[in-house]
Amino acid sequence: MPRTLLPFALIAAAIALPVVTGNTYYHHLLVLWMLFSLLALSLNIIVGYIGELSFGHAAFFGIGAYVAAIMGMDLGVPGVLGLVLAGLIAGLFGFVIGYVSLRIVGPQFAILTLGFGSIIHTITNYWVDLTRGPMGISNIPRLAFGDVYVFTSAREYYYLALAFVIAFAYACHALMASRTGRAFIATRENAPLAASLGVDVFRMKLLGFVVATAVAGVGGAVYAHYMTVITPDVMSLHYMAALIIMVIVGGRGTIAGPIIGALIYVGLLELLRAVGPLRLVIFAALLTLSVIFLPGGIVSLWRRVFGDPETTAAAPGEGVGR
Amino acid sequence: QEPIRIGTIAPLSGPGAFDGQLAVEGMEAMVAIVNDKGGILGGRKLELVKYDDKGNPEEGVSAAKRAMEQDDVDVIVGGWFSSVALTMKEVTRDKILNIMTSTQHPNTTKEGHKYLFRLNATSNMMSDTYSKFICDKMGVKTIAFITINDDYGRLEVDNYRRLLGECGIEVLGNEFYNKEDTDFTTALTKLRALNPDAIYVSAINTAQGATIYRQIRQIGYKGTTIASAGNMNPKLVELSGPALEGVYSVSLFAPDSDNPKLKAWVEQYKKMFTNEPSFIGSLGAQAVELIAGAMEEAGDPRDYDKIAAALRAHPWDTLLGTITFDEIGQAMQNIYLVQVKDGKITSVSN
Amino acid sequence: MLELNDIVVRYGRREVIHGLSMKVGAGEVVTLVGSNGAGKTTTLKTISGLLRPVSGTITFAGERIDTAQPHEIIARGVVHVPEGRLLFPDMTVREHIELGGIRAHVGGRSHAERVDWVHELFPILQERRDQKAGTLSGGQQQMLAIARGLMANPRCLMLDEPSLGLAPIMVDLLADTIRNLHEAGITILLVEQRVDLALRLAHRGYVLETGRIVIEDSADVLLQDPRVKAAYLGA
Amino acid sequence: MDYVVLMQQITNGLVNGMTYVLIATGLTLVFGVLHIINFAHGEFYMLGAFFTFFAAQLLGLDYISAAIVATIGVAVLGILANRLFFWPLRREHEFTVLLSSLGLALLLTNGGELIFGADPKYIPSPFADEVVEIGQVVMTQQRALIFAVGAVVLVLLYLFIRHTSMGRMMRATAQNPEGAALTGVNIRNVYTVTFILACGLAALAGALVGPTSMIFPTVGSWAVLKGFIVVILGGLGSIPGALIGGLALGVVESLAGGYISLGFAQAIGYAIIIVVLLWRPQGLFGHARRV
Amino acid sequence: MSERPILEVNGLTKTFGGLTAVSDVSLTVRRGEILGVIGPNGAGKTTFFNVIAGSMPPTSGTVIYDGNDCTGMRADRMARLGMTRTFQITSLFPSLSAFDNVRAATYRTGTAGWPAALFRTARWRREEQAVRESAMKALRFVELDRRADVLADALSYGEQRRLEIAIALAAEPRLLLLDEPAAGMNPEEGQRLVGMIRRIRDEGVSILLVEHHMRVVMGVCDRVVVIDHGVKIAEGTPREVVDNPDVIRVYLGREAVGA
Ligand SMILES: Nc1ncnc2c1ncn2[C@@H]1O[C@H](COP(=O)(O)OP(=O)(O)OP(=O)(O)O)[C@@H](O)[C@H]1O
Ligand SMILES: Nc1ncnc2c1ncn2[C@@H]1O[C@H](COP(=O)(O)OP(=O)(O)OP(=O)(O)O)[C@@H](O)[C@H]1O
Ligand SMILES: [Mg+2]
Ligand SMILES: [Mg+2]
Repeated sequence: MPRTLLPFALIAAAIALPVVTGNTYYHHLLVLWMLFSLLALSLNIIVGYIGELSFGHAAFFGIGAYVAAIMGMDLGVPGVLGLVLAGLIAGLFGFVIGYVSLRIVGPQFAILTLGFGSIIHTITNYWVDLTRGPMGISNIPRLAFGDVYVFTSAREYYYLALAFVIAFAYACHALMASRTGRAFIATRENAPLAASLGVDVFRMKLLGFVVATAVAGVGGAVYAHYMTVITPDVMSLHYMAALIIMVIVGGRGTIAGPIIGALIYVGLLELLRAVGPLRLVIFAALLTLSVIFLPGGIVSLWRRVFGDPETTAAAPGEGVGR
Repeated sequence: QEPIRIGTIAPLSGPGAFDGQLAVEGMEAMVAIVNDKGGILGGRKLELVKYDDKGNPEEGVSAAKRAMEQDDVDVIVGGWFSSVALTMKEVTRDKILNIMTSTQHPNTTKEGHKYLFRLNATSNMMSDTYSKFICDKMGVKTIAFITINDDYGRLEVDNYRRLLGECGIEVLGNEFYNKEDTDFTTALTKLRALNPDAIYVSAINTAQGATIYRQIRQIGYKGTTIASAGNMNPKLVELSGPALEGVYSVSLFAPDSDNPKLKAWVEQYKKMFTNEPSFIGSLGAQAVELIAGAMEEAGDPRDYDKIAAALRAHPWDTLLGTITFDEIGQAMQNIYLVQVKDGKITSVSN
Repeated sequence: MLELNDIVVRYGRREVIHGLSMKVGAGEVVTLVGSNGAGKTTTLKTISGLLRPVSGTITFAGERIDTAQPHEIIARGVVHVPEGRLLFPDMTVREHIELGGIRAHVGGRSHAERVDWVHELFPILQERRDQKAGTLSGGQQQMLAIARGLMANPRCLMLDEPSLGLAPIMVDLLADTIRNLHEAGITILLVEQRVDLALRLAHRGYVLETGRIVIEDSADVLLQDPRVKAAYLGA
Repeated sequence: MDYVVLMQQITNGLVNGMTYVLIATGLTLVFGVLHIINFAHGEFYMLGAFFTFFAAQLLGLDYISAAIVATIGVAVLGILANRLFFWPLRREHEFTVLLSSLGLALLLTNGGELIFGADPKYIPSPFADEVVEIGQVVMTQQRALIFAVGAVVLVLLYLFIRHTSMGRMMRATAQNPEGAALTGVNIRNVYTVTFILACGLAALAGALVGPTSMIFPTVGSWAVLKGFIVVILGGLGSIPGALIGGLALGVVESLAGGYISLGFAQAIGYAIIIVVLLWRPQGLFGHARRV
Repeated sequence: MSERPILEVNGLTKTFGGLTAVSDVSLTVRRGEILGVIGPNGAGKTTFFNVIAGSMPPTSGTVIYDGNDCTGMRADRMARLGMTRTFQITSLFPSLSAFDNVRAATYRTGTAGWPAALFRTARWRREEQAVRESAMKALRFVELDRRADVLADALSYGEQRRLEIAIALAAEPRLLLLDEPAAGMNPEEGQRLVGMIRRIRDEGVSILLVEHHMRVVMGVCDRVVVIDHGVKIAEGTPREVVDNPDVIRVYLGREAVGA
């Protein structure tokens, strides 16, 4: 059955990629792609599965990065433990913030996350004693398993990030195949109905939010060790927008979508370096065109081409005031 | 013959785009001058390869990696924003000649990487010179600061508190603003209430600077305004209008100097671009000048040990005057006092 | 008066109406019968301009309306009281009634007269005029939807399951109203799951199955038709 | 700090707040009527400022005429933006539309950078440096103008929405577009009018605020964020909410900056929003959302 | 029946501002019984459901479900205790297929969570298989099995109504609250619905039914309660109720009640 073999083929291809090219710059791009994939997948839990918009996701990414950096440098915590702590602490922040905000839904929730995210950003900027303020932290040690193994090259970080992405993607896949996953989707689609079927809507949302933020924290930690430098910019709106773009352009609520979205984001911006000053203009134009012509994201192409017309709905209200 | 390729990494979009543009233009003008003279190393021309760092450290790292590993440039010029410079220096460390231009953060050259050089004075060096002038000549007894909230701004405040305190000027207060702020009336109202003889404005961003100078007058402050070191440029003067008349600053760049190299560059610049030649552009030009000179002396664009040795070996005569580098790659050059007179930046002899 | 000619309608790529033709004469009451998913609602939506037919023509009073937009169609007097009511949950009953008249067909009763009329028909609406539509009970919402449609001063009224959610006593009232409207000369196209009721009210009926008309006859004949009896009336 | 300084800070806050109000009102309209989170709204503010600048420079108009021309020009652009970016997506998921607006925002900022140049610009206004004194409180005429025009425009807009049938049609469309269409509302007109108003307001804000600081192509991103906060604070789709929310935010930021810490002023602003939303999720003037 | 009733409501009152939607209503549903609730539009039937099912808190009164006081308990907890409801205004998971709609409804009865799915344990596989089967069974029950892959949004109104019943069934309730299930069905379909409801009851589910189709009410209810203006005005067998002159006056009108 080729359908079930496809993921394995893709994984094999992903493992082969850095071997195909020896150019370390491409390796760098691959690392960025995988890290963004991990982040986009985690944001996808919020955007795609529980159906809320988070403008604060970059802040959790940043928390993870700072935790890893500060633990590693000031406290001498070994790298691997740092990764775990980064995830835990980001998840803890996620829990607290989610706990107070998830009672609120829709645009209001999005703004709450924006507010919390900005406060975290501001604190990072100002708590100079802890975070070194706007100039950030540099010379972060490389990730290491004690003295046994140190991740140094881009290729190693690529494999590390890839492993995380595969593990997390599989976890998402398993989630969607479980009753918990169905409860997520039910919550997203129709919360009152979900509640009437026994789903504790708030708990589901909180669970999703915490998992997403914890994974973002781990992603941030890997990022910090890889780049060896971080600044409060990792929490900026720039990344917030980038992550949202990846998830939606790729296809929210799917597993392939965010990964493809991250590829497009990293790859397209790279390709467009060729056009010089027009780079971002063309990027923006392509972005909007893709949204207008593929509102369901890149993955919806698949459905469009191979989908069964009998089973798909036209958007409700088809033809209103056409 | 193959050109020598200079990778230049600057903010070309986003809030820092204008400064990035000025810098790149400065370099272009100097490249044109060098190439008109027939290039270097027996006729090899210089070529700029431009990268946009958007003022963002991560983009800066990506750009540096691309320049080195994909485009295989011969040298990297960058570092307009300190945060970008601090990250980028780790990527280029000991691999490629990297000339940092306007970053004033001391840490950029703190560890002294083998191939890393910085042209601008550090903010410490600037404040040493500037504070003497403020103490001796300006006749102010009390002062307040409005400062950008980043390490550069924080450092400035620390330095001046100490230096001005030593000569008996009382520092009444300081307000930090953020790099995205567009309105400063709240901060300025607060400072005005302290009634200082002078307000020192630390602003690296031209747009923010101009807004602050204008708003200082608009809130009805009548005392002296002092502009931070290294941040006076013609655009700022134009935008600030009368608010900047008579205001002092210090700079490595004295536009009215009669250094022939500078004149040639200014002339070339005006031929090629509509912007006024600026300090930030002159630093870019100086970087190109030094690269050309040092490569010529080393005889090989890729022998970074030789090039670095050449740069450290002796003083260089450039468009900004004489420059020497110390062991950690930090430049020493003349710091001028400048003042805005009749809408022109003019140097003041002390 | 209303004439559909060989219309084909799709949702996305899926075709649900396959060449449907029907006629509603001036002043006539016609009913469209069909089981769930047959395409009744789709047909009405196409007439009122919410959907655009892929091919075929729709004319009303001699003019093509298949390319017109909903607000233009309603201005000509073709009014659709939709399935599912489509009310504005945060707007009050009064606002619905006023909005109903924004593009009313001119002629006949004045706006004020129509307001009085619908209040007379459904007194509860006057009583609850400042209640938000979203908090009305199901049946009250249905009344409001009908009232909103009547405010547009219809020449041709299309009712999609108007009895939905109404108590028996209200269904009687609805039947009386439909008769009154008919007497006032209004053309009526009725889609109703209470097929027995619909056929008693209508002159003629069409039976729709999976997007095609399969039977067309006078209401009395259909009431007796064994196929109709078995499929729709329940033995 | 004394009384005069306090009054001065409150005045500063009110004027800044009025800027937020002008931006937020357009945003709240698009948000409330069309359920669109329009990230590009700030770019129309930016365009308003730049159009004013170029109208003054290239057409030689005086400041007031230039501002009017710019407002109208951007309103027309709003029609275009609607046709190309929002109308075609009206039936898509709100996140999709959000992304489209994000794309439009990027397009306008970067396109603006390319066309207008990256250098900051200054819109000359005869009112910019003239100071009016009210007691011991000082402010420039320009800032007084922002406040006055803002107040007048808002009242007009409120009357328009409350007392014309367009206003009612907008609300109907907001709640059920299909039902509105069946009631005879021309949905396309509602979209167009909403965008004309929203973009016009944003542009007006840009034209008015422009002379108080420098303008550059990225000013929009700042504006849209402030706008969002005010919209949510005041309550989605509520014009009085935008007014009170905007003024409140301006004053809070100004007082927090004046008496606590300027660097944290923004964060304090956010903190207040969080508190307000946790207390009243629908915002100060909003209605609870029914599903 | 000497058994404890499945549901016991005492003096339930619910007001909205000045409006009393439900006023001091008491009733009991016995195990295995189908109890009909009828009354004019706006009588307070849906509100009554909302309060019992935990969608809104009562103003006063108590709800005793299966011997436990559940007054004011949250909807999801009530559902986990085995009380499932349908909504008068169609409520589905719009962008999921009919099959997935029903699968989502099996949440309550499942036990194998995410970790089980992660390791693909035998229990998880068994449970998933069971979920699929019971979902298909529920769809077959409402005759939507051939529409299993269609998105809920793309179903016609009548089909959506039946899907709702399938959802409620898949949750395997012990007490099922049905709010106008026959709305949007023609008389023939109404007859089939009667059959379905009976079969549900035969599986041991107690049912509380709000309905305006008198044929359905007459066809399945063991007892009927009549509410008007929030007040219970009659109670008895279907026959007794339809012959009650008050009920005829406020509710039935002249419609002939053929059984
Ligand atoms: N938005 C949509 N997208 C795709 N298909 C749809 C959509 N709406 C309806 N359909 C399909 O079109 C067909 C006709 O539906 P329609 O709503 O017209 O039926 P109907 O006759 O009104 O049925 P009912 O009596 O249940 O209301 C059905 O098969 C339905 O699944
Ligand atoms: N949230 C609310 N706010 C104010 N009034 C409400 C609210 N919800 C319901 N009502 C009112 O309470 C009364 C009872 O409504 P309910 O929906 O329970 O009626 P119902 O018996 O289900 O009627 P129907 O048969 O028409 O569905 C109605 O008059 C309704 O308008
Ligand atoms: Mg229908
Ligand atoms: Mg009801």
